[in-house]
Amino acid sequence: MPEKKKDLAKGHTAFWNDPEKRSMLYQIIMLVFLIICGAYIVSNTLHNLDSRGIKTGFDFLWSEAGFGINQSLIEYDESHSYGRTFFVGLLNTILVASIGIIIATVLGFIIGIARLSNNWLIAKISAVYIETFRNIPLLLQIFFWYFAVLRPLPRPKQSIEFFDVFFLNNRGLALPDPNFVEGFGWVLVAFVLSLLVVFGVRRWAKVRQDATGKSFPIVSISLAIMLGLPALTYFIVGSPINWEVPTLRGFNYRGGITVIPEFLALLLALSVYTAAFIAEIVRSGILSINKGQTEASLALGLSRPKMLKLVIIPQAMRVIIPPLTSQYLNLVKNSSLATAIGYPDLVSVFAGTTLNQTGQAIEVIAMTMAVYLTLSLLISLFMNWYNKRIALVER
Amino acid sequence: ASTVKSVQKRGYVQCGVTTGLPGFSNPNDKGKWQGIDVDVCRAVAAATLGDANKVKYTPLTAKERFTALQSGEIDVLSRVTTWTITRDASLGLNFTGVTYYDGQGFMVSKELGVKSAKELDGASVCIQSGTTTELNLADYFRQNEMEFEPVVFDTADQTAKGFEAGRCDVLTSDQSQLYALRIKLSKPDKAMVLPEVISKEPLGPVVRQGDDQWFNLVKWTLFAMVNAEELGLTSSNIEKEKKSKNPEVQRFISGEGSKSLGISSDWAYQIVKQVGNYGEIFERNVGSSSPLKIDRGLNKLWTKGGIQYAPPMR
Amino acid sequence: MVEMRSVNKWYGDFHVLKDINIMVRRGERIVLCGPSGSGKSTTIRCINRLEEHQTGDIIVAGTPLTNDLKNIEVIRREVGMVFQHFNLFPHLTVLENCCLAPVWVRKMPKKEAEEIAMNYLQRVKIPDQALKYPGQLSGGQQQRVAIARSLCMNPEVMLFDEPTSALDPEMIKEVLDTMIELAEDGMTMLCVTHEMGFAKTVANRVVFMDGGQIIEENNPNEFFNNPQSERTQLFLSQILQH
Amino acid sequence: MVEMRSVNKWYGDFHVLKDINIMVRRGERIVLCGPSGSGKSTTIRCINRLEEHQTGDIIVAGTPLTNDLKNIEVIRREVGMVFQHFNLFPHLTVLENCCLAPVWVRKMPKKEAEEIAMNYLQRVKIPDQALKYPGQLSGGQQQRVAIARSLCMNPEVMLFDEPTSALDPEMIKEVLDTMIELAEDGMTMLCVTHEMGFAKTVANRVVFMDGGQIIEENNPNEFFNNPQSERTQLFLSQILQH
Amino acid sequence: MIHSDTKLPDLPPPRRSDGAFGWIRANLFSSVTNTLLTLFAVYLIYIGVVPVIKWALIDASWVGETRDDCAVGGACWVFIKTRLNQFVYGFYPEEFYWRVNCVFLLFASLIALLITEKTPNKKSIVIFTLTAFPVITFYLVYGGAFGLEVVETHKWGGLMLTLILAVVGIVAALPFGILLALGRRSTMPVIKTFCTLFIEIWRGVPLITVLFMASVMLPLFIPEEIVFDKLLRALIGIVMFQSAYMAEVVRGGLQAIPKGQYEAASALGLSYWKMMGLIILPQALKLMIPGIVNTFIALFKDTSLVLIIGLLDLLAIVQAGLADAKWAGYSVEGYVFVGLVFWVFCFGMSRYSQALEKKLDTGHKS
Ligand SMILES: Nc1ncnc2c1ncn2[C@@H]1O[C@H](COP(=O)(O)OP(=O)(O)OP(=O)(O)O)[C@@H](O)[C@H]1O
Ligand SMILES: Nc1ncnc2c1ncn2[C@@H]1O[C@H](COP(=O)(O)OP(=O)(O)OP(=O)(O)O)[C@@H](O)[C@H]1O
Ligand SMILES: [Mg+2]
Ligand SMILES: [Mg+2]
Repeated sequence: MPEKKKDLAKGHTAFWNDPEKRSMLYQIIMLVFLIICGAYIVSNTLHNLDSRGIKTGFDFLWSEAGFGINQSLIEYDESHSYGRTFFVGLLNTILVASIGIIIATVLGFIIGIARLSNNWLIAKISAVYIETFRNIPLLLQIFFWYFAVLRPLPRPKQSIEFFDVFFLNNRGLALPDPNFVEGFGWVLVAFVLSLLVVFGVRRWAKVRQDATGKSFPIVSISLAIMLGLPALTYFIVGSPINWEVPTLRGFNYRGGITVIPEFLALLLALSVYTAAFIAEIVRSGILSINKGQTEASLALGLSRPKMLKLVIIPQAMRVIIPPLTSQYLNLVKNSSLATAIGYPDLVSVFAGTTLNQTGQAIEVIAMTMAVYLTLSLLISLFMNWYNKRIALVER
Repeated sequence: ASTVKSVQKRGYVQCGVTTGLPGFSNPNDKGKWQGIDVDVCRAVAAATLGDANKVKYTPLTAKERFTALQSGEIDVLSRVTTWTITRDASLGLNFTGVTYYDGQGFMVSKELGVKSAKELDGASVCIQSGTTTELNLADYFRQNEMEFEPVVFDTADQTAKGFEAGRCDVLTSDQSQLYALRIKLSKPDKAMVLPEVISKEPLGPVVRQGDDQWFNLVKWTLFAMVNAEELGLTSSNIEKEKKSKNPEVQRFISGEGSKSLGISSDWAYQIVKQVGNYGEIFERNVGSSSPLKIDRGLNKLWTKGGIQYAPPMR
Repeated sequence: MVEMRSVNKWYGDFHVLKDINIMVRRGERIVLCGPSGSGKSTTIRCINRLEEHQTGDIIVAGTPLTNDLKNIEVIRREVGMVFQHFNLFPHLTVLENCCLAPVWVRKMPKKEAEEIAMNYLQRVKIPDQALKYPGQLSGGQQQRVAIARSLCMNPEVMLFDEPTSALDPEMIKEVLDTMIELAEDGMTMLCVTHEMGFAKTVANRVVFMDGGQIIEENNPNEFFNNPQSERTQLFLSQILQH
Repeated sequence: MVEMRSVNKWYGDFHVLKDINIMVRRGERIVLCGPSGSGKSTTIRCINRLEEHQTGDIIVAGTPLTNDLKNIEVIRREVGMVFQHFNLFPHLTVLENCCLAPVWVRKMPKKEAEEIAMNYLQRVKIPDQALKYPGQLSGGQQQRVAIARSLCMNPEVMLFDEPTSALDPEMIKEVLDTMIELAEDGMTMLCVTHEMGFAKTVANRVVFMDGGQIIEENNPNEFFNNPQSERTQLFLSQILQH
Repeated sequence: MIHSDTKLPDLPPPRRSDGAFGWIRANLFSSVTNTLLTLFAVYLIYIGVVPVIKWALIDASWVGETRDDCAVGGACWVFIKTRLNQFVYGFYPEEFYWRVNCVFLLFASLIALLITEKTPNKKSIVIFTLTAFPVITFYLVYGGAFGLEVVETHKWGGLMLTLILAVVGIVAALPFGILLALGRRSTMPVIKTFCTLFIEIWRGVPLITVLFMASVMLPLFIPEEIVFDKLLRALIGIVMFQSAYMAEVVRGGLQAIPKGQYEAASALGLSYWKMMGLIILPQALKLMIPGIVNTFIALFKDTSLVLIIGLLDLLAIVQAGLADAKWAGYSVEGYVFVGLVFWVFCFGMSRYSQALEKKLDTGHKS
């Protein structure tokens, strides 16, 4: 370490003209200002809460909610607590957001690449897709999809059936629900075993390709093993799953799992909307890659799909990831528009019904915002980590 | 701070209403608000400011309404709100009275062939979020050991649209609202309201706790309207009745209690003159002279077999 | 090996290549030179269809270059190309750069491809850099990797488009040396360059282009010492002044 | 005019300037040279506080350079600086570039500032470009504008940081000519440059730096013909080879 | 050997011997996959576009006053036509439409002036747009001065409200955004932390919760005596939210300014604020315009969320119109209309920003 003697003529410097002291002063002023503002808001709020006799605190989380929710990933009925409605809503938000992210990404990449296709029609259709969905408010699209999904679907009595076990109607898509009984363990074992086998086969195929250059239909064989082995066991053990097939009783299909139309509509709207943005990001990412890379790949004889896969996309990812991250964040935040069509997400269930029944706006909104902040933070962290990883490969 | 004072200083009453429910609060083609709840607001304005038009309406969804009142965004919430103990006791709110005695019912499509709510096992039910109906519904089905799927919407409109689109078999809400929503359907005749009433739904205006003067003012605005009907005072005859010898009418017109309420002494007169008595309001908005054609039922005066009853003004 | 017969090409309305006739026989080494914008790059880029010509025939290793994708594929496999700006793939190591095409285009076993790659890297004298990324190499080293990468496909012809013009003087030499070695091994080469020393050393013929046409074509000796056309003389006087 | 007394500076742990002592008297012209990374830029950037030094004293026109913002302001007003990359303000015309500081720092009326600016533009021989934007000028013209811009503040000292190294050869001359004229008019100058011709012509003294230290300081004659230190000799031999 | 010492003539390019057919072959059927893709695309167009055109144009009804004038099976644009005024002006009193029209006109001409290349004196127009124009707009639309009658904000609605929300949102967010961005780049830890936190928090929460807070919770945080208009509160929410996004745009612009500009400015003796105001921001703002336009597009679309807090923007007022029993069942027309209006605005703006980006791109290289 160099020995750092702080410099000369300190005594002469007027306090106001010393940049360090000056910045200290600014910061103190800022801090004081913030504290005063904070205190002012807090005292006003406390006074207002008090003078209006509004209850505060988080006790309400443990009292009975008393209202129903039509989609819950965890067990829930009216007798559960408000605290549980929080988790029901949270999980529903996470469900729609995570599936939405996956679909939007896949769709966005396909369309972004199609936008650059040398098939004129495909390129134009992609452009129209992008320009249409990007420039219309999401809320409107959600309404659109909701009614577009609902309108053509029949009432439960006239459901569209597939194989007598799937039923599609305007109450949603009813699927069989697996109930596991004794002996199912073997199927699980078989599944794990098939995974191991697949792993082995892949290793072997890679070694073989490296050695002989012959490629091996890995994907189809793996799929066959992964599905076949457990299925075989399943029948050998004697069908240890009781499929609870939904049946029409009264007004609706009961039993089984139902995917509600609100979910479908929201999911469609979110993915279609976000995919338009992702497509643009992918396109500009690909275009940002130096033309020389394309030429070099072509000169080496790579075909267009291989060039995209091996040369262009890996490099474009570096440009794509940061804006892609903010699209993911937008999608998560936009999922809160669920409330417009009554999909029971966090905002609808917790910041909606629960807030209204308990009247504790500050607590509820604070919790809700904290959730979104946390989700945003987690996504950012993950994407930054991923970006670092691919950036490292690049260097 | 005194709400009466600040309303007078401001020059208008801030009134929370629905986002659109015919008969109760609904903007017409021209954006002018109409309905029972709206007339209550107008009456409050007539009493406080002497001009029924000095009201600023804030359309609120069911979810927003209490927060809006608590926060002071509105002075009075007149928005088909059911009086319950939790709301009265723990939300920091005070119910001022009952403008409409209602009960929760069900509307179904006639095609279903359902005649009673007891047949609704397994039905999907459209419902507006953040209402007592949401809670009653759960109770009712639990009590009758039936299952249901709640389909929750933000506004009455959306609920009706969901019902119409076939998203649910049943729409549940207060009976009055069912009638109001029914006329909004594109084919109102295809839907019917089931006979069962599964709850008590006394609807009335709400104010914040902690300002008794304002509380009294709104409360007595309601009573004045009921009393006016009892006394036979209407918007058309009150001018004449100013000269009436009836001491009760005299007390009414001379505005008993105006001092302590902090308002001008012709407050009751202004209410009736500009807005009308309870009966007029009812008939005009939801009764026989409206598209809803709801029977007065429980909302008749106590003298006529109903339970609308106001304390005397003396 | 490569034959261009009255090839014409337009960019929009701009006539870039006018009636180009070039014949490269197996093992021949042709140097293409001419002032900037004369269409040299365009000419050799037409050969492996990085640009499309409009009229005339191009035949490479017996395969005519048509719109047929199959033919284009065959030709690209037989023709290696080295660019001015190297165009290495920055996200792959040097070895991966070299193996990419053999593995994915020639469907070669990876092992074998790597062996071949190391072999060529040895030949361009940078076997020790095999596991580095292109960004970590100097320009001269990168260009040598680019040459090795092309050689790995075992091409019949190599095209060079000003391979040394983006390099610092010290590095030019190492790349030229590599190219000279390649020429000595009998590789068929078509080379755009302004390195007249190189032309003199290895070229069988020098082709001079200007304004999109071939002005003069001769063996290096004649070309440099006894240029026929005025334009060639002018060009040479400018070049040699340096 | 400018005095640096045992100035030391660190970037983090890296000791860039080691005990620098330079004395520039009024009217003197000093040239600073040395290999890349030797700390020349850092030295002159310390003088007008674009970098902060950690120990030692810098005194400019009688004002000590301390943390005191008033002093820094005074010094910056008295010191003009010309950068390698001109750093003209691209959104302002040449004239506006020149008037900006006089108007906003010296609070001069706009009319007067423009007169002065035109005067200096005349002196650097580009009065006719006054209403153009920097982007429309050649590099040499831009650098002359940059000089005029500094002169408009009527500085006591001018600092130059390799003013010609980003220019094409033809343009170097026009800038050097401008600088020589300035020197002849008696401007105090401290100049980082590798133009040894310039140093020989105008410098009173040449200061040679390496590794953050001053190695040698002498009049140009002695410096070029009779360098004392080995490192200077090495450096000069490299420079003069060009 | 000399090939030809004379310069060959420049010939015109050959006409494509195969004409349109050749183009189709090259662009649509150049390979098997390409052909399949083309067929797929044609199928998509067939199932997607044909019915829409039939519904929206061929079978549609355009004239009339009531729903009886509408044919079944086609779109009923009569509904839109009869309510168009409401969709544009909300419940703004009819006799004062001219006031809003004046603002529209002024706004349109300012925009036209600003986006045309050759407008002289652009700087003063920008300043006018950012300062005087909002004041004029306020007094024209709201009234309360110069003998204009006050029109309460709750009567505002429709497209007019949408535009007001978006324009005010973006204009007011700009200065805050600049301050926040400068703060985030500051070396003072307290200020830097505060700005970073502020930006990240606002960017991390959904706009509808922000609007909810602004519309019904804000009064909880301030003394009872202070009352804000509901619209104003929604605007405060939007501006806070937007300034966080704007700050990021500004930061991007600031980062694009080379360090030399800062150094040259300080070397000339300019103080921090003068340097920012005279040198850095003018350059950065130019670079930021595409970013600002993009933010504006996002905001413009997001204004539709005010529907959730009961303001009658374009989408909300159309929905309110749909609730009218007289017109029940024409929701598709309503939504399509709203979608189209939003689309036209957003598409226009995004085209503008793309063109600008391209221009800046080339402008930088030269
Ligand atoms: N994509 C293009 N579109 C239009 N004109 C082009 C295109 N590419 C090249 N040109 C023009 O075609 C002419 C020939 O270009 P080419 O690159 O073949 O020249 P060159 O002889 O290789 O020159 P250099 O020595 O500068 O590389 C030039 O005038 C150039 O401007
Ligand atoms: N901001 C900085 N942080 C850390 N080190 C720096 C910084 N700026 C410069 N240096 C280092 O300080 C040393 C001196 O830099 P300086 O720019 O003064 O050299 P120079 O003599 O002007 O060289 P050149 O001739 O290349 O301009 C160099 O080693 C450089 O890498
Ligand atoms: Mg070329
Ligand atoms: Mg330097």
